[in-house]
Amino acid sequence: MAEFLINSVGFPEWLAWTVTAVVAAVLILNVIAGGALVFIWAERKIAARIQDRLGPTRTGGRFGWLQSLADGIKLIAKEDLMPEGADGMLFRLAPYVSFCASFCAFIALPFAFDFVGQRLNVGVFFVVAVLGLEVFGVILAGYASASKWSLFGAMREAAQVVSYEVPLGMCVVVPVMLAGSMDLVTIAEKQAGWVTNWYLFHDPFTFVIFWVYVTCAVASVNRAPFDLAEAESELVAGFHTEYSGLRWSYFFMAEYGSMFLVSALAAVLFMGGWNGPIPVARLVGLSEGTGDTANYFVRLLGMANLLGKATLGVLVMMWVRWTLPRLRIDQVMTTCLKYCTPIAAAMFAGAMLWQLMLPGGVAPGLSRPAGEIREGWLEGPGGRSAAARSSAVAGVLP
Amino acid sequence: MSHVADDPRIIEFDVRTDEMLVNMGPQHPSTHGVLRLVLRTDGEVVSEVEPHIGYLHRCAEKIGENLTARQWIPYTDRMDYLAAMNMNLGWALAVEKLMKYQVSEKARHLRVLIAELGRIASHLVGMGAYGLDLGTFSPFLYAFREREKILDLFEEACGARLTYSYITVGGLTADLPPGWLGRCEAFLDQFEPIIKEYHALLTTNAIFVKRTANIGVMSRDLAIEYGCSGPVLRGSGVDQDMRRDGEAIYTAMYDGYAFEVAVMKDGHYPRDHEYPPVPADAVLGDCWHRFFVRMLEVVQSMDLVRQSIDRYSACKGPLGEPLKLAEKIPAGDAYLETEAPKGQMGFYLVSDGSAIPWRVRARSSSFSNLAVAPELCRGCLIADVPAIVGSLDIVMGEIDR
Amino acid sequence: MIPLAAIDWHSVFFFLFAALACGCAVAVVAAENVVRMALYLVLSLGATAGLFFLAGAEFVGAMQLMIYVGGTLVLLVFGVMLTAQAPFVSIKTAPGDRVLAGVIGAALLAVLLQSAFSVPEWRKPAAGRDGEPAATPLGMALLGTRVDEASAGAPGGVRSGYLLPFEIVSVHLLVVLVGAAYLARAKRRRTPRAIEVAASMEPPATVAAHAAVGREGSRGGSVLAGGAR
Amino acid sequence: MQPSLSPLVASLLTEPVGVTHYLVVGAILFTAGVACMAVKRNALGVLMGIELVLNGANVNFVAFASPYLQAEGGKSLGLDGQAIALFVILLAAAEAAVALAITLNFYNNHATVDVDRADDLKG
Amino acid sequence: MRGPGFLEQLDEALPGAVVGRNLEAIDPWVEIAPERIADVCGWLNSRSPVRFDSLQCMTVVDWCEPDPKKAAKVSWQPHLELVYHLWSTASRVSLVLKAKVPRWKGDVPGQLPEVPSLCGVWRGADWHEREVYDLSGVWFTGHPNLRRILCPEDWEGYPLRKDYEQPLEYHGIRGR
Repeated sequence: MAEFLINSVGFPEWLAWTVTAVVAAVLILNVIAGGALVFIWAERKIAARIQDRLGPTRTGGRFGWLQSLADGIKLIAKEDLMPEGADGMLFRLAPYVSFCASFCAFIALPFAFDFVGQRLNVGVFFVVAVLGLEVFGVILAGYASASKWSLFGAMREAAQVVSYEVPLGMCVVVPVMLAGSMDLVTIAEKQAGWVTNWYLFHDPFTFVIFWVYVTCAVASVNRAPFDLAEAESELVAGFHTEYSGLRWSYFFMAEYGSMFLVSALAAVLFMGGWNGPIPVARLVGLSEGTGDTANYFVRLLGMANLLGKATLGVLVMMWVRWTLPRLRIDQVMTTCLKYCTPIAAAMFAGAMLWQLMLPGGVAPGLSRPAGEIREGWLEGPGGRSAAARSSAVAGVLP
Repeated sequence: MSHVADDPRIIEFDVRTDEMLVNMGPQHPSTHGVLRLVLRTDGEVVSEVEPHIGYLHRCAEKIGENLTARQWIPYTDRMDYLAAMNMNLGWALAVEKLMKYQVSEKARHLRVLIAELGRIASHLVGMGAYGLDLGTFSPFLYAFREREKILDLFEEACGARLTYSYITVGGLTADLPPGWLGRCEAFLDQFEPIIKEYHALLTTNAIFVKRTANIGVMSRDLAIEYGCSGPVLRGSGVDQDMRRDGEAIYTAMYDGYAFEVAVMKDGHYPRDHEYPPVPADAVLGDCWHRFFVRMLEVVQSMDLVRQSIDRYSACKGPLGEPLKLAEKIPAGDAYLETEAPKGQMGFYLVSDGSAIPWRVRARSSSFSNLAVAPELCRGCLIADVPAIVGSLDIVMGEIDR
Repeated sequence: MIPLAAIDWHSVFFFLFAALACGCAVAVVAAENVVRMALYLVLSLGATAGLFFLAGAEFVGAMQLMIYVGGTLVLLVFGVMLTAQAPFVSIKTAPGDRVLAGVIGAALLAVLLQSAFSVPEWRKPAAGRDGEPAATPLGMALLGTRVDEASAGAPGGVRSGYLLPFEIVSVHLLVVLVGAAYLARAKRRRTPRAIEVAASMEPPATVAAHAAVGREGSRGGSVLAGGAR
Repeated sequence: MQPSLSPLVASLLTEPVGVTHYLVVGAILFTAGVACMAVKRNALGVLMGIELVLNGANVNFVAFASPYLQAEGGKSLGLDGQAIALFVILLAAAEAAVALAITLNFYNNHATVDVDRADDLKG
Repeated sequence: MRGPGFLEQLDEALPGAVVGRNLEAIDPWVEIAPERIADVCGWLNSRSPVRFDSLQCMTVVDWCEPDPKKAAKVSWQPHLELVYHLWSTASRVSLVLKAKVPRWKGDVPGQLPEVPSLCGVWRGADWHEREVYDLSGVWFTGHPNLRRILCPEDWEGYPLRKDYEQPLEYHGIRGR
C-alpha cells in the first residue's frame, strides 16, 4: 500500500508509511472489535439453533443483525461498578491488558501474502508469545476484584494457560520445522497449491498434532470445555464476576479476538493459510506477478479464504461449547500434562524423523557440510532483503 | 514450624496455603434457588461444606393450621414446585388416609397418569439442570422443550402450568378434556426416541462421566441413616420405592400396574429397555448412578402413563366429585409417605375433629437429601460441589417449605 | 517545530519503549504493593522486548515475551498470590534504607552513564540500516553450525556454534525444574477425600443379600399392625 | 514546543538511535534493579530486582549485537550477543523458579516473606 | 416379627420405657418416656429384631389452646407431643413413637423442655431436631449443633407453637 501511495498518488515517503500504519492499525482494531460483534451475534444464533431456539430476531431486521451492536451500546451506557475493596488502578487496567495482548498478536498475523501488519521472521513465536500475555489481564482482574470467586478464576486461568503453552508451543514448532521458517507468510506459502500440500495432510504425525493443537488452542483461549476461569456454575463468572459495562466487554472482545487468532493461526500453520483446498487463482491463470490489479485481486481472494477458515474454526469452538460439559480443573491439567504434552512431544519427534528419513525432508546441518550451508546462506539468490534471505535459506536446504 | 505426621494417607506435599471461607449462594448460578453453601476451602479443595437453608421459608405448616385440608392444597403446590402434582397427591392421600376415604377407580387411574407425567416433568428439569451444573447448557433447553409439552397437557387438564392444585382431597378437580389422552399418547410417542439423545449428550458423554463417576459416593448405609429417599437412595443401590413398598392406601393406587423399581440389582439395572451400559468408572452411589436412576425412571414413568391411559379409558362411570372444601376430618393423626419424583414426600396430619387440621407437617425428601451434602462434599474439589448438590436434585421450596 | 518528514520513526518508537521500560522499572522500586510491582515489572520487561525488536533481535524479543513475560512472570505472580496475605502485600521499607539505596543507585547510575557515553562511535550509528534475519542463523548456531557473516573471517571458515552451552542449559533447566519442585514441597495435613472416606468404610452389603432380607416384610405399614393384616 | 527545548528534542527524534541510547536504558534498568534488591523487604520484590538487573544486562548485549545500531564500519557482536541474551533469559527463568521455590519454602517455614526475618543463622 | 409381640420384646429389653400405646389408631403408636427416647431408638436401630435404620420424620404437636374459652372445653392438659416416624429399610415397616413433654421446662415460660438427641443413633436426625428446635422450641440435649435452621439466628419465639405471636417488626421490616 505504501508503495502504491508513493508511486501512484505521489505522497512523500513518510506520509505514505504513516497512512499505511494508521490504516493497518485501524483495520486490525476493527477486525477485533467488529469481529467480536459478528462472532457474538453468531454465537447467539448458533447457540440458539443448537438449542432449538431462534436467538435474536428483531434488532436490526430479520435476523437480529444489530443485536450485538445494541448490546454494545447498552454496555457503554451501563454503570461501571467497582467493588469497594478493589485495587482501583489494577481493576481498571486489567481489561485493557487482556485486550492489548489479543490486539498485539494480530500485528504479525498475515491475512494474505503481504497483507500483514508487520512481517516478522519470528511471526509464529511472536503470536504465541503475545497471546500468552492475555493471562496477565485475567490474573490482575482476579486479584484486583477483591472477590474470592474472581481469584479462583484467575488462579485457574493462570495455571491452565501456562501449562497449555507447553504443548501448544510443541504443536506450533512442527509446521515451523516443516517449512524451515518461523515466518508465517513463508509457512503459508509453502503450502500453496492443492489441499494435499497442507501440512495437515503432510504426514500422519502432523495430522495428529493438528488435533492436539486444536485442543490446546481451545484450552489456551478458555473456551468450553476448558472454560474453567469463568465457569458459571462453579465460580459465578470467574475472573470477570465483578466487571460490568464497557470494561467487561473488553474482556469479551479479547476472548473473541483470541479465538479468531488461534483459529487463523491454525489455518496458516496447518491448513494452507490463504491457499485454498483448490488453487483457484492458479487454475484460472491469475497468479502472483501478472499485474498489480490481478495481484491485488488474488490477495483479496486469499484473505477471504483465510478468513473463511478462521471463522470455521471459531464456529467449531462455538459448536463444542454448546455441546460438551465442562471439565474439572484437575482433569484439565491431566489432559494437558498427561495427554497433550506427551502426544505433542511424540508427534514432534515423529514428524522430525519423517523429515529426516524420507526423501524431500529437511534436515539442516546433518545432510550437508556446514560450510556449504553457510555459503548458500551468504550468497542466496534473492538479493539481500530479509524476505529473500529466509527463502534463500529454505532454498539452500535440501 | 513443625508439622506432626501421624497418618501417611492424609499427608500431602504442597505449598503452605490458608483456608478460605467462601459463600456459594444464596445468589449463585448453581445452587438451585436460594441455597447458601458455606465452603471452607483450601485452594480448590473443599474441606467442609455447610448448607444454610431457610431463605424460602414461607411457614406453610403454620398456614396449614389455619386452613381446611382442601384449602391447603395450593400450598403443597409450592413445595416441590417442579412436581406440584405429586405434592397434591401426597397431601390428598394423607387426608384420605385419615378419613378412610377411597376415590373412584377412574380417579385412581387418572391420579396415576397425572402423577407419573409429573414425575417425567420433574426428572426432565433435574436432568437438564444437572447438565447446567456441569457446564453444558443445551440439554437443559432440550429438557425444557419436552417439559413444556407436559405442561401444555397439564394446562389443558387444569388450567395451570406450575401450581396445579389438580389432584385434591377426594379425587381431582375436573375430568380430562376430550382428546387429551390422544395428545398425551402422541407426546409419549414423540418423546420416547428423544431419550436416546439425552443419553448421548449426558449419560454416556465422556466428560460427563468423568465429572460424575466416582464423585460424591454415598454408601448404602449413609443414605439410609440420613433418611435419603427417591433416586438418591436408589442410586446407592437400596431397593426401595414407596409405590411398591409404601402403605396400603398408596400402593393400592398402583395395584395391577407392572413396573420394576429402577435400582441396580446384582450389578445391573432392570433390562426392560435399551439403556446405555454403566461406565467402568462409575461406583454404586456416585453422582452418575443417581442421575442414571432418574433417567430410568423417566422411561418407567412413560410405561406407567401408557398403562394408566388404557386403564383410565377402560373405566366407565363418573370420576366422582372431590370432598367439600370444609369437610370435617375425624379426630386422630395420620402420616403417609408417597413416592414423589425427588423422593419420599411425607405428610403428617393431626386433626381434632374439626375441618381445620390441628397440626400439619410436611416431611420433604429434599430436606433429608440435602442434609447428606456435607458428608459427600468433604474433601472434594470446588467443581464437584455443584456436581454433588446437583445430583441430589433438590428443590428449595420443598426444603424450606 | 520539527517537520514530520524528518522524524526518525525508529527513534520515536525507541523512546516510547525506553520511557515505558525505564519508567516502569523505577515504578517497581517505588511501588509498595507487591502485586503492582509485578504489573510494573511485566510492563517494563514487555517494553524491553519492544526494544529488542527495534534492535533487530526479533528472536530474542519473542523469547523475552514468551519465556520471561509469559512464563517467568506468571510464575512470579503465582508466588505473589500464594504469599499475598494482607500483611505481606506491602511491607514498608525504612526511609533510611530508601535514602541509602537512592545514593548508591545514583552513584552506580552515574558510573554506568559515564561509560555509556564514553565511546564516541557508540553514539553515531550508520544511517543506512540493513539487518539480517537472525532467527535462522541463531537456531543453526544453537545446533552447532554458524552461518552468519561474523564467522566468515574466522580461521577455518566456520566457527563453532553453541551446541554445548545449549545442551548444558537444557540439562540445567531440567535440574532446576526438579529442584524447584522438590524445594517447594512442604508437609501438610489434609482431610481425606470423600472417596477415601468411602473406601475406608465397610463395603456396602451386596444388593442381593439385602433383597433377601427385604422379602421378610411384604408391604409397608406399621410394625405394630402386623397381626391385623 | 519550547524553542529552548526544541533542538535537543529535534535531534533526539530525527537522528537514529545508537548503542549509547540502549546502554542508557540498560543502565537505568540495572540501577533500578539494584535499588529494588536493596530496598525491598519482600522476598519476591528482591526477586523482581534480580530480574530487572538481568534484563538491564540483556539490553546491553542486544545493543552490542545489533548491526542496526553500529557506527559506519563498526563491528557488532553479531550472533554472540543475541545468543548470550538468550542464555540469560533461559537462566533467569531457571533462577526465578529456584528463587520462588526458596521463597515458598521460606514462607512455609516462617509464615512470612520478609527477608529481614530470615535471621535464623545469626549468632 | 410383627404385631404386638414386637412391643413385648421392646418392653423386655428396656423395661419402663414404654408408657403408653394405641394399636387401634390408623397409625398405631407407642408412647415412650421422653428421657428414654434415645435408649429406645438405639435399641430399635441396632438390637431390635426389626432394624429401624432410618428416621423418616420427626415433628412436634403443640397441644395448647390459647383461647381460654375453648381451652376450658378440651380434654387434655397443655403439652408438647413429639412424634417420630421410623422406617425399616430392610423389613419395609414403619413405627410411630410419641413422647409427651411439658410445654416449658418446670412450667417456667422461656425454659425449653429437654429431650435426648437422636443424632447419635441416626445422623439424619440432626437437621430434623434443628428444625423442631427452631419452630417448636424443644431442646435436644447432646445435639452437636443445635441452632435455628429455617428462621434467622436472631429470631425470637417458636413459630409452630399455638401461642406464638408474630413479632411487630424484625430489623425494620413490618411484621403485622
